[in-house]
Amino acid sequence: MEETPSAAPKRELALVSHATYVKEKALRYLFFACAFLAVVTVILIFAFTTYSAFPVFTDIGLANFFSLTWAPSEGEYGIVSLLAGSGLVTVGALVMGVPLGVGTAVYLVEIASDRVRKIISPAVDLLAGIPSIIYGFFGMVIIRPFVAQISDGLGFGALTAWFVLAIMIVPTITTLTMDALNSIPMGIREASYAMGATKWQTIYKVVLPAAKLGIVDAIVLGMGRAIGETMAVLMVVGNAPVIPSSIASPISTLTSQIALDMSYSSGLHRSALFGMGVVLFIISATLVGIVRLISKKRR
Amino acid sequence: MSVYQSAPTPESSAIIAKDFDFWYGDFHALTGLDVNIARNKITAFIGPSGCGKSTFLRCMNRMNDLIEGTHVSGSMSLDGNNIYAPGVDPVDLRRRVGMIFQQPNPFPKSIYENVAFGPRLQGVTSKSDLDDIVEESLKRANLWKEVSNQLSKDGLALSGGQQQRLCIARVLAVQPDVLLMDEPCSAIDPTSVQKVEDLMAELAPEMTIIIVTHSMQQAARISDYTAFFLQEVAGEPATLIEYGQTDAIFTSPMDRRTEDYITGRFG
Amino acid sequence: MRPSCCPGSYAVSRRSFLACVAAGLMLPLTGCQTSSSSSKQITVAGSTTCLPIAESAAEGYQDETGISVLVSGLGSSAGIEAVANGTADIASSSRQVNADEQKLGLTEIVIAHDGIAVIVNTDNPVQNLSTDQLRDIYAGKITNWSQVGGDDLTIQLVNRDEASGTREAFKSIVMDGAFFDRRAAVLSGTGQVRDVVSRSVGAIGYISLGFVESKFAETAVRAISVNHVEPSEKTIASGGYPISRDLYFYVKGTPTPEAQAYIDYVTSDKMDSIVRDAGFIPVTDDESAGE
Amino acid sequence: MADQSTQTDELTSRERIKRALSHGKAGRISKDTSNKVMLGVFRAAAYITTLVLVAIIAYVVINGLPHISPDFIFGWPEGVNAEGGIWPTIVSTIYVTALAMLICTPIAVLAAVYLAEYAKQGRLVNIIRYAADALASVPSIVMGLFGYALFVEAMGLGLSMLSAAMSLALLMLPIVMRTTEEAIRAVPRYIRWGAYGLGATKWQVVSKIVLPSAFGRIATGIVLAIGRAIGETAVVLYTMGQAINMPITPLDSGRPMTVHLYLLANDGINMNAAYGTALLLMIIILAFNLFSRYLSRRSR
Repeated sequence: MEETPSAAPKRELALVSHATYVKEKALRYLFFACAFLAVVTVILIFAFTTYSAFPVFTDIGLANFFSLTWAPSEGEYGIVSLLAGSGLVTVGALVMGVPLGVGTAVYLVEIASDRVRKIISPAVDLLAGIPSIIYGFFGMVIIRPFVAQISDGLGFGALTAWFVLAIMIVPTITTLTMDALNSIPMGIREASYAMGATKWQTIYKVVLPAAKLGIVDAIVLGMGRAIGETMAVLMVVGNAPVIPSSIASPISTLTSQIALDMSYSSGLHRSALFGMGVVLFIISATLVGIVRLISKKRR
Repeated sequence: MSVYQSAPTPESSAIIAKDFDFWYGDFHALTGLDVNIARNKITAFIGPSGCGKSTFLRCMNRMNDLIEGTHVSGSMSLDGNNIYAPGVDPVDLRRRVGMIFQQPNPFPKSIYENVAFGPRLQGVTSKSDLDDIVEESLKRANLWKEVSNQLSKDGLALSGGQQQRLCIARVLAVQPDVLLMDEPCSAIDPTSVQKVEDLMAELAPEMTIIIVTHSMQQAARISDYTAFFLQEVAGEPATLIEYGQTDAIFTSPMDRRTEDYITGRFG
Repeated sequence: MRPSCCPGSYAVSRRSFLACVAAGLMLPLTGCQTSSSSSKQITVAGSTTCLPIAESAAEGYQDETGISVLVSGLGSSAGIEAVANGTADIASSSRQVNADEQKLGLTEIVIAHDGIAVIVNTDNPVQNLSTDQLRDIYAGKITNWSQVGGDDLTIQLVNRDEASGTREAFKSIVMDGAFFDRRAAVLSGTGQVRDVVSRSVGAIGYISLGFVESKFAETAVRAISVNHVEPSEKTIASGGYPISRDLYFYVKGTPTPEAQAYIDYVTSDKMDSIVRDAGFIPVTDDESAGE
Repeated sequence: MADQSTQTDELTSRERIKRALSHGKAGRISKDTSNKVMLGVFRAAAYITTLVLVAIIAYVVINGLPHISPDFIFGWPEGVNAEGGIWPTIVSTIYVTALAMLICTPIAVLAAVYLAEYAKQGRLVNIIRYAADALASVPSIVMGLFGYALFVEAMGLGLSMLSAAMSLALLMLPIVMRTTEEAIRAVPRYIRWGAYGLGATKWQVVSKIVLPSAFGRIATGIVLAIGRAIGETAVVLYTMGQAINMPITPLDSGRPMTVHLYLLANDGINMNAAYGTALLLMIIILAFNLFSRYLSRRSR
């Protein structure tokens, strides 16, 4: 039946008016713009801080910028001692925070009874929300005097910062590790128990290896938070921009030095601070890159 | 009040349950079970879903202990000693009583590591011993020809049927005396079902096999003895209705409820 | 994002949520205590040391004239920079303008005298230090109390942050060109320096004389004499005590009438008790007018 | 191995496994003790964590509670060491957080709508996701620097609520984006197909069907982000100024509670006010987090 009313059906189909079609298109671009804003912001942050830090490349010179001594009043803008400070503080925080965080998560997911889990895990969740300024305050008022007692120093320094940062990143690492452990199907644990494995053997032979990548994610994010922390570190670290003689003597870090000097710095000193901001930005962006690589492997 | 048709004698039984009751917290799940499981034979548990047949199976390797608040009464003995006696460590029990689950659950490790898991638990460390055990177990699970050249491949990358046979190989690697199978074939493709059933027939002479199954044809096909469980009233504990040789149960059931079930009138 | 149809069960959570956001917004607009912020608001930025004087004066001035004074304490250098680029009317500073700040052509007004007391832990036997010894200590050349007649204890240096005028004054009077030891702990608050020194026997720090005895803190520190001169209101006013400095207001060009009125208020006798309360030595009327 | 000897092979293979198994030697420490010890270690870790975190809260509550009084909450700081209340700092905190959320929420929700509904999962979407993650992990001091350089100086907004709010909004953007996207994806497909079936345009489906039913979880994400924004210090330290002031217009500066706590703690003189501020801050944030848990439970 070859002849069909070819023209007619086409007309009826144009029910949606041209205006709505344009509106839909416009909305689509609006939404895209909102989503793309995140990209624009990241680029803007990098561009702006680098622009403000430009004198580092021209006047200060990278050699001076990556030298050891930080003494703006004497024209020395070396950030290596601050980088070392940040590294020392972060590594120490991870050494204390990771076992505690992962241990707590394993306990809550694998070992704790339902009643205990219902009490502790929401508590840890809530405590992940406590702002770092309160951890810094607690560190300054309790931990610093305590460290001052046990060491002959003033109580400022890497050791105090470790306690504060470890306490701060434990809730983050715990919640993320719990997510990783919960993503392991129960069947695998049952299979292990059915093979006559004890709970501990099931944990370290089956569950932890299976959740390994998720736990690495949690640790890297915890590290990101420790490196990026400013106020808590500023209040307990002592702000001495040197390589410390002991873990109980004052040191300084990138973030705390920026926060300390920002209000009164000017000229080259300010550009050096922005330079440090760029370094911090690059470190945090690389950490995110590592996490995304891991999550790709996990899938 | 259970009906028995030429059920196995205690002497010829590997597992003997006497007046066995089971509770999930205060929910009374199973009551008055007196069952003798024949040694080195295949016993099938059938019954409508929720009649406690899986729960009873999981009591035999005390997997239910993992669930909080469960407790039992009466006795269940394996080769003469009561497995619920105070001194018994469920971990040791589970090393002699292997279990296969409804959903194939190989470890997210290589095929080799999956099978070597059990022996490593029992302290086998030398590579040559492990290689031997892995090869022999995979052969006995009729999986060796399909995976012999890719032992380092991830266990999860296998097909459903292959994964289930890998789980069986993993259990065989520790030479259990008893093999519990909780609806092993309900989640795998038909051709693999056939392979698993043939495998069970091969293993039967050396170990006691108990299989929980939904399909009565499977029970009739492969089992020597069949037990029919039923929860007559919702909320009341389930119990054993009839237990005996498979062909007797399926051709001439003595209890009307068994007859109704196997003729498909309910459940 | 106007959700038009709202199926029953979500209505409650949405209403409670919108109520919470609305409440958050309404609060600031009906803030009960807002005095009428007339356009003639004065901004005072600068030294943390002057903060107490500037803030209490602001309250007194605000009660009298109704003009609100905005006081922030980011450090003397920040204040001077703010008044230079016009973001603040008055800069408070606990140090004199340095070389390149003088080019800004700011007029200087002394609002109080202040002695910088060198404080040590009460258990530290050292009673006196000369300015030279102080310089070598803070430059890191002397590192043990036994070198200055104390016990065998490493000296724990406590320094102020570079934004603080107290540090600038200490640096110009005592250090005289030498650089501070960079291993010293740098603290950005007077009270914290005091608290830290009171807890460590080997610690040494410097704060305004007024903060040595604080009615707030239970902890105790002891001010030592410098070149055998005890820091007191008398020795500071007479200039005998070597480490003393004045507190200043700086303005750019001629201040606005309100700003000038506020400055006169600060240097008036009404403020003397508050200045003393804050631990400084008030300026007598003729003195401030003279400079 | 030849077929006809499978029977003997069968035995030998079983025996071979039995022989190999017999070589297994018991470990140095028995499996039970190692099991008990390690479970104890994990339990200890959990108890230490809980203990430390409860100690912090208890310490702040014990020291802060005596100073919480109506005039502490609604009074103005006076005198040399900010005795009296912290009302202006509370208002500043609420003001800047509300402003930040007003800026951030529409953008974040619409961005999430794009990612969940409109975007085809190509390279571009990956870049957007990576940027959102990078934005979420930017150290707060760097966001503060950026806010200072862009909003305070370049755009000439000066130290004000607006500069601080915009910096905070950028920090909150990824959090609200992620939770909103998850909320939208959680809306079952068949709900959308019903509406498409009736000839609704994409935006009609999104605005009339998807967003309303995902509203509970979106609200949860927003409330969570508010809780995070209230606790921020480094971002607002240099974008909001530090003068104690009651902000009215968005261009007014002010001192938020977090900066007030920092300055009080640093001055180390009026510690009572510091404890009081810390406790109030914690109460507000825990209230928001509990509210978001309540919302997420109701909407599931």
